[in-house]
Amino acid sequence: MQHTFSSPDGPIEVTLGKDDGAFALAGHRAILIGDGRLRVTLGDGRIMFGHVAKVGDVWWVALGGHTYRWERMEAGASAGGNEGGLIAPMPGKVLQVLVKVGHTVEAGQALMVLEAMKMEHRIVAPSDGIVTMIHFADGDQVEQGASLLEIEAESE
Amino acid sequence: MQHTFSSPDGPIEVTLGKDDGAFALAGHRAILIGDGRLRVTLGDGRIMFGHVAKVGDVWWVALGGHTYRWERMEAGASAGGNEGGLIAPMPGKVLQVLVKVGHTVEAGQALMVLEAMKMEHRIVAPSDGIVTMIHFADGDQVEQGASLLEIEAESE
Amino acid sequence: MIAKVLVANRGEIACRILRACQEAEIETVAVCAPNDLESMFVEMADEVVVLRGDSIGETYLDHTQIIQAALDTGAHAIHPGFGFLSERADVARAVVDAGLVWVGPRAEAIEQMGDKMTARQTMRKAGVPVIPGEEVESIDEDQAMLELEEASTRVGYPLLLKASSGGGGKGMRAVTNPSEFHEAARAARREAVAAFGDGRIYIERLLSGSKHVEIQVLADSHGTTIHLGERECSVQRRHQKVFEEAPCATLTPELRDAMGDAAVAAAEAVAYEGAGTVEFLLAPSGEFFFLEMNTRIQVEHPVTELVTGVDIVREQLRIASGAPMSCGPLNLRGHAIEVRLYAEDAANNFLPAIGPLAVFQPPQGPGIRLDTGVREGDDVTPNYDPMLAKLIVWAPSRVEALQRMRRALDEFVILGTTTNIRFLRELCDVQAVIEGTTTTTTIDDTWPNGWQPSENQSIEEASLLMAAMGETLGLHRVHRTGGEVSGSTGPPSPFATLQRRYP
Amino acid sequence: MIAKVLVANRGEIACRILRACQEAEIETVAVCAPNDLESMFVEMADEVVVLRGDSIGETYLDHTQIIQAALDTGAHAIHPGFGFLSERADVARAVVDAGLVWVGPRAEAIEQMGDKMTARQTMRKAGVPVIPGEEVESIDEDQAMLELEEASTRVGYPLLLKASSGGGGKGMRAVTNPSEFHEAARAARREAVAAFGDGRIYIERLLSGSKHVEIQVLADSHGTTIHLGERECSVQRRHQKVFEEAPCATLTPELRDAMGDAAVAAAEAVAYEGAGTVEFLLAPSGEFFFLEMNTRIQVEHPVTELVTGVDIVREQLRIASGAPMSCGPLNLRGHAIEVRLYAEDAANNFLPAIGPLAVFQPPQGPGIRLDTGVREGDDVTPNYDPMLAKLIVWAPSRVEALQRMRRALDEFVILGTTTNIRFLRELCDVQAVIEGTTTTTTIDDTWPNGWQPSENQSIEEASLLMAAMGETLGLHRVHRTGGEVSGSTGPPSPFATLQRRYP
Repeated sequence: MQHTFSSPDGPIEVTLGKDDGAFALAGHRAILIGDGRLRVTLGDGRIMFGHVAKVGDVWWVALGGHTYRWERMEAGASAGGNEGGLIAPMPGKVLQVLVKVGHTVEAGQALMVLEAMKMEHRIVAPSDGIVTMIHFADGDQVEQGASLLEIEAESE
Repeated sequence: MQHTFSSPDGPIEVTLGKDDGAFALAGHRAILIGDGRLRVTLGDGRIMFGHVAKVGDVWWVALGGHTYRWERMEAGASAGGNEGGLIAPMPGKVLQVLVKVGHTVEAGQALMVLEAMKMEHRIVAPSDGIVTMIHFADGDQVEQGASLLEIEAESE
Repeated sequence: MIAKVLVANRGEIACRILRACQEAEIETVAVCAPNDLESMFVEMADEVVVLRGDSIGETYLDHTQIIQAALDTGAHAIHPGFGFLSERADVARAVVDAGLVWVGPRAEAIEQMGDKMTARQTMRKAGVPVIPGEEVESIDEDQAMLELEEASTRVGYPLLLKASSGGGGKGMRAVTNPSEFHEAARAARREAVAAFGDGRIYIERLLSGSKHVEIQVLADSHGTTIHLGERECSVQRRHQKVFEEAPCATLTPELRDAMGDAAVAAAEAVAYEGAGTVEFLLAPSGEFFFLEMNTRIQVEHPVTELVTGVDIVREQLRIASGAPMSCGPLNLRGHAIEVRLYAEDAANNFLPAIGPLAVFQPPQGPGIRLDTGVREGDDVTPNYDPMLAKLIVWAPSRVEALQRMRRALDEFVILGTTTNIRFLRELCDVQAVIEGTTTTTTIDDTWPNGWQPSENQSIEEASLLMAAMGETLGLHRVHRTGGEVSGSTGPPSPFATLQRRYP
Repeated sequence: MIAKVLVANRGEIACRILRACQEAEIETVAVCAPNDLESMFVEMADEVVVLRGDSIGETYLDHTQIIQAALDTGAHAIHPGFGFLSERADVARAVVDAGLVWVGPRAEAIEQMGDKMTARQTMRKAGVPVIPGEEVESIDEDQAMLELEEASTRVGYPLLLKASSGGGGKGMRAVTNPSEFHEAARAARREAVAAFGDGRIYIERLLSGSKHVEIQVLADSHGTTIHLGERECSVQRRHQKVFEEAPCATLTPELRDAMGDAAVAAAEAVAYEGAGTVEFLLAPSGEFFFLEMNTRIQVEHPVTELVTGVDIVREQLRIASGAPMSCGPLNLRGHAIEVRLYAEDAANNFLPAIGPLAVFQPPQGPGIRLDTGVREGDDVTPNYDPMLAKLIVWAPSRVEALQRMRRALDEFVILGTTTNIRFLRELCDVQAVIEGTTTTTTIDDTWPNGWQPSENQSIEEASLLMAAMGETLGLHRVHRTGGEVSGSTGPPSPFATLQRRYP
């Protein structure tokens, strides 16, 4: 009962325990009570009820007014080859590419403007680095999940 | 695609047809559009949306503000041996048996009083006839589906 | 200040109270019987205490266990909802004796209203009209007959003769004309003596064609007692309300004032505190008579909330905490209707039904409120009351409210358990309901031989098409089940770890 | 009389209008693009016409096709909802020319309000305050500077200098103090000439710290024009409203009257008929200025419906059919708040999101209204606006409404698509929202570097426990799909029969 989920900070390995009929993790306990509904007893004793649903490889979890999205990874797999790659979050059109290959960019800097759902969206750099590849030009259509451009972190 | 459903008046045999991608019956057409949701075009051209769900052997159908309950029968089976038998509709306690074996009863006449869910319920004769068997006495507990008493139709 | 409330109830009213507490930023404790552990109301509470016992008597009616649960969890108050312990003066007293707050009136007020004869006397003294009636106790036949005739002229016609110690209709006689009185009275006495060995007769005015109209009152500990207008609940089946509305379609503002004043007088007569309902019979003559006072929140309170804009449960919490009520002057607006959705077979003598709620899709959109304690996937069991939900609509006018109710009922889909939805939908088309001229006998008058759904051959045929398609296409919609806790991939590790591997 | 209405819209507003028609016992026709055939609004109509075409332009914006659909189905009127065709004067005219009723104002009124300069002039003439501003066209530098200084004293401080032909912030200068004016004006002119080759400057009063307050008006063909009080919609992100309420927390009755009168005057100035909204900027000084008039039903109309008790869509239908409106005098009661639920990643620059609504469980209970066009199992696609639903609450007071909104958002569960629910929930805890002192810059002021959800380590850990349990127990909650029409048990018989065998 070991599972690996991806997170923005890297993979998270989870090994479930069992405690008096309930599953347990990090002091919290939970049991299944219905279709995707679970009763959770937090480490501090609070009882909460939450929901889970799986869509593709992603477990969606609602608990205490928060929603989490945990993508399941094959156990032991690396975080994947997307480090530095910037993925189109939805289908759309490239309105403007704001950087060129070789540019040094700062975390948060806008790299590209996409148009989708009749709105403009900025693709921003997730970290400082140098632009190494740009896969699309102004006016191109992009599919959801397409790699838009790549950034290499500067030597640390 | 032949199915048999039971109804209070006897079995109903249904043979589905196909018409331009839709299923058809008696001039009405329907297609599946979602999880248990169907789009129905009635013979008079009206379009309606309905729901189906199966619980045990029973198909529940909601359409146009009406709800139907169609119990599936094995094709070719008879209407079952319950003719004349009166079945406990829910678990409860027999408060009072109002008839005796050999009594002549009229359709609608109260035969037994059950208590369930803190309310009294009268079991009434479905047709004219003679009481041939009584399976429970005052104070007995009955399970849902138990045969309570039996009535034989008078010679027609 | 009340910072934590234990809700001593279940189902939709528990959900209603728990939501009100949550909004008021009050912590909550639910209590539940073991067979209710997966019910919706349990999920809404911050804490749950599972009561020991199997029957209702051993769980929801065991006030000792419930008071202990409140003390154990540090709750400051107990809200009893309706039913169960809500009108038990002894429980109200035990709660207060335990140092807790009872969200309801004082035990004395419950007692004074709980005993019907005491209540009748208290109301008379307070100047609230009660159904005219007199008891004749004389044993001597001639003397009794004389007194009965005298009493009959004071009570007025039509009247009802009842055996004082009777029940079940024995010894009961309706008399519409004074010329019939003598013979009817003799017969009633004979039957009463034969059946009960007791010839005492009670004469009461017969109020046929009456409406059931009730007034919501609120009283706080700062000396303010107000009424929130009326509800009409005439449409009943076996004294069970199924269709309730506010305001009453035929009430004049003058009559509303008079009934409201009477209800406030009734509450003040017993030094009432909290929310309560004074029930009246409203005769076709325009006379109204006190029936009883319900010393608790009532099932049909939402219609009053929608037309007055007062959150009655929230006011109960305010009043119980010693604060003044927050309502301004009565401001009635629009029209509200509530119907009670039951798991029952309306076409078969309203027999309660059970089963899974395989599909439970309430209507949405403007002017609709649903108070329920169930959700899709739940099982309806025979353990508790078969009420599934209250569907309440509000609209600017009565006509529009009824139109909205029709729309809402048409949108509501429940599959897997037989319900009275179709009955309620067809009730909306009954002439007396459309005209607002309903009385307590409307259902029996409309369907003297029991209700049957209207037939619609096309739709029935299409439903067979749909069932057959379901079977052909294998649309086995999963009836969701709880599933087992046991894992399927080998025994779990005893060591639970959460390890983050950062690159 | 209008007996049949075609709704030329989709999604939640189509559902809203279709329900209103159904309640009014009006037959309905929906039009939909081929990719909308399985959307909820299609199921609510009596008839559906599938529009030919792929893009929005070829379908929902193709008024020729839509008018033809109305004629083909025998509809008497077209309701445009909001967006799409709703503010197209040419379409309103084409509808009327085709012999149909346009549920909205006359084409002339749409035109007069649609052109912003014309609207500004019309409002000035009607005595409605507009944002003070003047254009200076002189080319000669000295002459222009002289005129600019004179204009600045008339407009008042603080003020904004804008390049008349500009955009994107170029040539724009905020000036708070007259001593800074000269230098700022020269710089603005230089930039304007450099950027656009056009030195014309527009001076406008800078209304920082303003609220967006709008007045709902209703006008019928019998000469009655009324207002239904205000809505405050200051909380905006990129000029997109996300949190709307009625009444405005800081508006005095005097100011409400003044703004209401101004809105009625605005409507009367263009002989308005139907429902419309006059938008104002309300400055901290208490001065208010006309922004624009929306000549249609508005997204946030439900908050006005809840506090006034007026069913605005139903009134639109009444007015369009030539009947007088049914509203009585303005009766504001309680407080209503609406939030807009979007499929978007609020933590990632509010990027629109897509995906299946694997779980879609709205909150229930008192005081909650949900206007939505989606249901569990639907897919959110990039084809249309990402608004999933409007969640609206009403409560007796603003404090209670905000408490209720928190409760409702906490109850709302949506899984499978990223939404802004958490953002909305945390918005309810922002000090300016709690105090009612929101302005059009509240979101940017609160989260200058973008919003991130508050962290809660325990709950995050427990969510990992839950995901891991889901994986371990194989809780593969079925994402429901439409399924194929093809049968699985051999080719169907060409002969469809329905045979009843009675014993």
